[in-house]
Amino acid sequence: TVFAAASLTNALTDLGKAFQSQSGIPVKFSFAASGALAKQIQAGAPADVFASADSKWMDYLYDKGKIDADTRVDLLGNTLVLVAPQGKGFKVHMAKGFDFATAFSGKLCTGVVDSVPVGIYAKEAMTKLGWWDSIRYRVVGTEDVRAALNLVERGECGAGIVYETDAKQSKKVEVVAKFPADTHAKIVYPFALVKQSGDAEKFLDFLKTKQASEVFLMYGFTLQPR
Amino acid sequence: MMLTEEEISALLLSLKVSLWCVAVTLPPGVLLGWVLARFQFAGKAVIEAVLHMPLVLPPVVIGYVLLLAFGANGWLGYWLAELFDIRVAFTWKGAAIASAVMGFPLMVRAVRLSMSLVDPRLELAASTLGAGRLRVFLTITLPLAAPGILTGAILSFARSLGEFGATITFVGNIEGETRTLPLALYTYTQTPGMDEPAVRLVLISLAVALVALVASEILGRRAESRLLGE
Amino acid sequence: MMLTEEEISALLLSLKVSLWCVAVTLPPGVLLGWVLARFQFAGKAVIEAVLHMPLVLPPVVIGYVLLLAFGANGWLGYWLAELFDIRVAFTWKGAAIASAVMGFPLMVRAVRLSMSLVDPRLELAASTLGAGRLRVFLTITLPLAAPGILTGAILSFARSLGEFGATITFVGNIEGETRTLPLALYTYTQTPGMDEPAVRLVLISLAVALVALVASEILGRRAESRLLGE
Amino acid sequence: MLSLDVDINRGRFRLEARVEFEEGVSGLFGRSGSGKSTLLNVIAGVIDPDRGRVVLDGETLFDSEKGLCVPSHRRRIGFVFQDSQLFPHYTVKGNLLYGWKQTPPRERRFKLDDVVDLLAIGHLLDSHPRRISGGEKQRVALGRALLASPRMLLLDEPLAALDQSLKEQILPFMRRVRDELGLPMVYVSHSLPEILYLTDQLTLIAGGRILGSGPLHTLLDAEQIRSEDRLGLDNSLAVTIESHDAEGGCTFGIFQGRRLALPFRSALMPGDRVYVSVHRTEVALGKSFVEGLSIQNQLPGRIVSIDSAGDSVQIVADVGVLLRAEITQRAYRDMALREGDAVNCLIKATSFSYLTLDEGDEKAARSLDRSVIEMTSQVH
Amino acid sequence: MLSLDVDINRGRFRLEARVEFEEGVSGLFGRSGSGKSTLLNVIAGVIDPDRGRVVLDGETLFDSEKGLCVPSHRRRIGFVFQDSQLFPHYTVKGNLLYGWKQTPPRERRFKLDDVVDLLAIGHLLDSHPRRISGGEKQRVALGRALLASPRMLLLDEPLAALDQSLKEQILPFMRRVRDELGLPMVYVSHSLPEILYLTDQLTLIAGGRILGSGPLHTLLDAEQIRSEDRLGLDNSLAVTIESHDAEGGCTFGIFQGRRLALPFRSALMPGDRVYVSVHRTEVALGKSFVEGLSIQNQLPGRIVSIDSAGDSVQIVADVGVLLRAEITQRAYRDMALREGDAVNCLIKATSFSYLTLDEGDEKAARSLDRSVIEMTSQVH
Ligand SMILES: Nc1ncnc2c1ncn2[C@@H]1O[C@H](COP(=O)(O)OP(=O)(O)OP(=O)(O)O)[C@@H](O)[C@H]1O
Ligand SMILES: Nc1ncnc2c1ncn2[C@@H]1O[C@H](COP(=O)(O)OP(=O)(O)OP(=O)(O)O)[C@@H](O)[C@H]1O
Ligand SMILES: [Mg+2]
Ligand SMILES: [Mg+2]
Repeated sequence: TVFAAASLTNALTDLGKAFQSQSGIPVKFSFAASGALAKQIQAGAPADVFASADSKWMDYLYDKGKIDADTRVDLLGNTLVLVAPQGKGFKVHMAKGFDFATAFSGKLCTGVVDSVPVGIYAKEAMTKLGWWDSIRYRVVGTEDVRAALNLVERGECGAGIVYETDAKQSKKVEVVAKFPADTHAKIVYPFALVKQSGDAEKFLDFLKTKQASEVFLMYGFTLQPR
Repeated sequence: MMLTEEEISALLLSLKVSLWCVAVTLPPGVLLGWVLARFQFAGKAVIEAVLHMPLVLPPVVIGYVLLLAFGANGWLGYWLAELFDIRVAFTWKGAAIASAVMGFPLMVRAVRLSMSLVDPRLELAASTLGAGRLRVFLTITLPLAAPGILTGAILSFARSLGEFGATITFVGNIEGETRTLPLALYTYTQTPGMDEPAVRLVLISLAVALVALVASEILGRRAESRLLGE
Repeated sequence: MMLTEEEISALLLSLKVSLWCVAVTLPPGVLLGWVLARFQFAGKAVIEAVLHMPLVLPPVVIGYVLLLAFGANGWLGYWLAELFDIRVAFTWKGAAIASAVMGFPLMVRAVRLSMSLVDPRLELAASTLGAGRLRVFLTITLPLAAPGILTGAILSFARSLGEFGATITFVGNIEGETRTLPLALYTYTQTPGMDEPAVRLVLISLAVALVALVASEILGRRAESRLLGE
Repeated sequence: MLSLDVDINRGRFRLEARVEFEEGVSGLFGRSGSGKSTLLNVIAGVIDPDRGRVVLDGETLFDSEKGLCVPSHRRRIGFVFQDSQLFPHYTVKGNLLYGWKQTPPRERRFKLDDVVDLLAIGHLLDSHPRRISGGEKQRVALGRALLASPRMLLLDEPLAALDQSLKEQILPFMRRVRDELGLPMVYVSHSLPEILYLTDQLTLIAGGRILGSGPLHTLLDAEQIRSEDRLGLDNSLAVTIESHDAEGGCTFGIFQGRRLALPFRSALMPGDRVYVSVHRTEVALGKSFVEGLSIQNQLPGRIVSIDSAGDSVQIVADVGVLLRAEITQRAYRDMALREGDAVNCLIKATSFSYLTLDEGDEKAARSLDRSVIEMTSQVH
Repeated sequence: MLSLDVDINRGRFRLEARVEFEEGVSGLFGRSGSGKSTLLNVIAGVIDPDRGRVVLDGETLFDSEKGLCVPSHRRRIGFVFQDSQLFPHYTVKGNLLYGWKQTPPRERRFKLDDVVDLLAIGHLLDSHPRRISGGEKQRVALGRALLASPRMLLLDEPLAALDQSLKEQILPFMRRVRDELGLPMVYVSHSLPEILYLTDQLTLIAGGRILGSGPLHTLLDAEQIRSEDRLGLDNSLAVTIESHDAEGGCTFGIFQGRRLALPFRSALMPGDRVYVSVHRTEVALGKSFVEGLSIQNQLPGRIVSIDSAGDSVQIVADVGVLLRAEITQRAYRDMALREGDAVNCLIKATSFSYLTLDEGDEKAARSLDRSVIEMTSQVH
């Protein structure tokens, strides 16, 4: 069973099917928030592979000795982007000193800034850019990226900070700007085996193949250089 | 146990939201409970289905539906904003609405249950004493259904205290505005190593619930003793 | 509307989980409801508080608590596995447990409410006719509380149909095993452009709820008419 | 005054009632399950008939053809329910005042204190309705209905659970209510004396149908009423009041040209026509007129039938009307009575009961009550 | 047989009852609110007294000192509640059979059909308890208690809502139950005749205290009982049965050496001591012995007091016991009676009622019932 962050749902579902038809090994997925998955694994869940949406939960399991550290691999990456409802784009200058707060009206949606990975990255980036204090009370924390994106799509929020993968899938938002990579920690999706098993290892290897990479790319993930 | 500023803010917000939620749902809940208990009409099943939606669908979906209705572009939201200049999206009022919607079926079912057990002959007796429909309702039906109303209120209050999914979807998690106890708690559970503050929040929630339960218990015993004598 | 294989699997799973959940909570729910309605004892407030925990705390927390208790390392889980070779974590049984826990307070409160409205004099009358405690309970108290038990069952069923947070936290989101309707719905919402299947799932949930409600309505009217005569 | 023509189906039971209740008190009399309570429910508007009309004082309360139905709270018809129906969430006092509070002060006709005193429920005012005795409940229900100052009162066996002395306290009061307030009532009771104490206007009901309605004597004469549905009254005489003998404790009446000594009743006026009855066991027979007896009335007549069934002999004598006497076999044998023989019917003045009762002073009412209660013996 | 010594506080009301109920039927008589129902509740184990003991047939049912309390379902004491307490979720039939089903077949003493026929509730079997009339409810409650085949029966005004003819049907049956099954009962009623039809063992209760208990005549003689708490009975005579005159419809008894003609009661044996009573209005006075009357009894005596209050004159004559007669002022004047005068008290044989009732055949029971109902006149 593969325990994977919810944001990997469609990509992994497709790949799972492909792998199954090729190898004949059945794959099962459990998609949920990384934190929930990590805690389940910690509690002894029958997971073979863990695909986290950030390093933090992988580290957590690593600390607890629940994963096979050798197999850990940062397979995918992503880019943090600032979006606005379609047609409501605004000019933004990704630099310190830019008066971000007045650049748009309404709220800024992103994941919950203390816990949801995208929110954590967003807070980090905005803090780096010196925007945080002025925007802090306009930040709407959501449960996950999709919820944030949804709010922007519906025009409830004037702006949002999401992953590029998600922004790409939506026709109702426009990307206003990408956050420079140096404004936040690297966005990575670490994968690891929870316990040694031949089949799981095969699947993990399969994810590293070109065929898999294409699927990931198709869904907008970036590949982490290995 | 000293509370941190954050905890206090979440606690107060939760209390505000929950109390408002109960206050707001009580009148329509009682009314609807009464209607459902006492009348048979076409389309009742539809009302029932709609009423139970917040139970049957995952909270996130309800939150989303609320967003559609009350959001800036939603018709209800637009209407509220235009007419009363009330904005509910992303405010504690929205959180109260989300809680109210989630707790509403519980309230209605409890009220309905106790109303359906009120002996209609007592209502008829009251009417032979000159009490009109409204008066009968207020002086007979309502007090006799008090235990159910109380149960409904406490269920709705408790549900509201724990409401997470619909709230975060509808009004998000905004510090000081909509970060209720469960939302604060969520934050902690999503962060490795934050177990201790999470446990603190759990205890705070339980303490609030305990106080509410004890209060309702006392009220309930009083209501029951009024019905059964001493 | 044809259902896809995935939808059918989620639907059947949800039905299985919900029905089990009701079946499993009914006996202890009725018993506890009766105890709470009829007895005053020290520590009652504590029981009440524990009982309402699933309402007061966000579902995720409850799910986590269940995970700790029933997980492979949890004492309950260990015990179940050792003694009965039953594994609940990450199986549909776990999902049923999660739903059961979440719906339990609703069940108990409804039962308790209607039990507290049963006239004790009827129970006394039964005992003068030679019926012992158990028999009085089974033949008088229980049938007279039927409307409340039914309400409790339907609330617990509906709650179970919509249960998301505790389930995903406790047993994960595994297709065919624990991916109930709400979890399937969640999975879709995590996927861009899957609005249409999401709406289909919502409609399926509502349809199930409607059927359950209509059934309970019919049963309920029968129970009421037994109490009030036609 | 109140006219009903209603049909209603209640499962097995079908009520088809066509009846007029006159001003004043009407007694409703019938066996258990005959439809008395159902009829009262229809009048009060507590249940609606399937078909028909209910008209009170010219005001149509219900008319199925016109689709008209005055709701019960606007009928102002007080209802003392058979099973009292007290509100469990009010104290006794709260129950008593429930209707009172909804009555405009100028329309109130009773004072709480008076009613409470009369019904002897002062010590219960703060009690909970579930915590009082059966008879206490019935009294509270009666008080509650009275205090709502209705324009009509329906009483469904209001005194059934009360002891004799409470009845004797409450009945005269009900009579005062009838006379002083002119409050019309429909009074259901299985105790004919109780009814007759308040009225001689009776309505007989059986199996959901009205058998007859009107003054007692017309019911007694009505041929279509089967004997089992009769009230069991025999020996009632129509008497015209002649004079009083206050010291003698007698009122004299003329029956078929003959003077009868009756119990004293000052309220009766010479010329009044009243009905008196005497139970057959209280009629003694003599061969001829006897002197020196405290028995005041000796009605000469002729034996028309003798029925010696069982221990006792039923003798019917024609003294103008047919008078039934019940004597022992032994007396019958000793006296060697035969059909056609002349006999004297001996009846004590105090053995007569008035069927038509009029107001008297409290004392009279008391003793009247006595005589009324005696009448129980004539009902079976 | 059943001995009680209990105290119980219920709010304002305090019951302090120390009483023994003998075998057979015991009547419990007292005003509304005097504690009758409370007492029955204690016996049935429905409420527990604060202090005391309840012993039935040597078995301790409750003992506060020993901390013993047999729960009500193991007492097998049937209880006909004043407010019937039918189970709303069972049909009438379900109610009737509730206790029956829990009785081991060999202990069942009644058949459903018999009870249903007797109570005339056959047409109601499938009805819902909420949809039957007040009297019907009472009958079902009685049937339900009987069908549970209890070893003792508590009846709380079981016939209060019934019409006379139903009472006449049910009372003889209860008497058969008493005699044929030897089922002990405690019978509460506000109707003394009803009680006396079943027993002359009475317990008087007032304000939560037992005033007295025992055969009626001992209560009548008991000096400590205030007159308002008395049953209102006067003129009761202890008679020893001498012989029967079946054709004459008379039973003869000896009262103070004098022969009295009484209503025929075949079940009485020569030598039996019974109590008969006669109401004061049925006692006529004559100056001397009169011939040619259907009146069989003429008791010579002497006037001991004359009380001419109101319309009527109360005369007490000493005929061995004190006999009260009520005559009109006029008769009094005409006869010029004075204290100390010799008088003859004239009493029809049929005017006597037996206070001690024994089993008779059905027919006798019927007519007995009549005479019992006549006795209502003596209660007030
Ligand atoms: N709510 C009801 N629904 C259907 N039938 C009923 C209902 N109430 C009474 N009945 C039936 O209607 C008939 C008349 O009942 P009702 O109560 O009018 O009798 P009643 O004359 O008042 O008798 P009682 O003297 O015993 O009170 C009875 O046969 C009874 O079984
Ligand atoms: N449950 C109760 N709690 C407290 N007091 C009660 C309760 N039931 C009755 N009482 C009071 O106790 C007294 C005796 O009541 P009980 O019912 O024994 O009277 P009763 O003799 O049966 O009268 P009735 O003839 O009116 O039925 C009354 O004054 C009543 O108010
Ligand atoms: Mg009735
Ligand atoms: Mg009583």
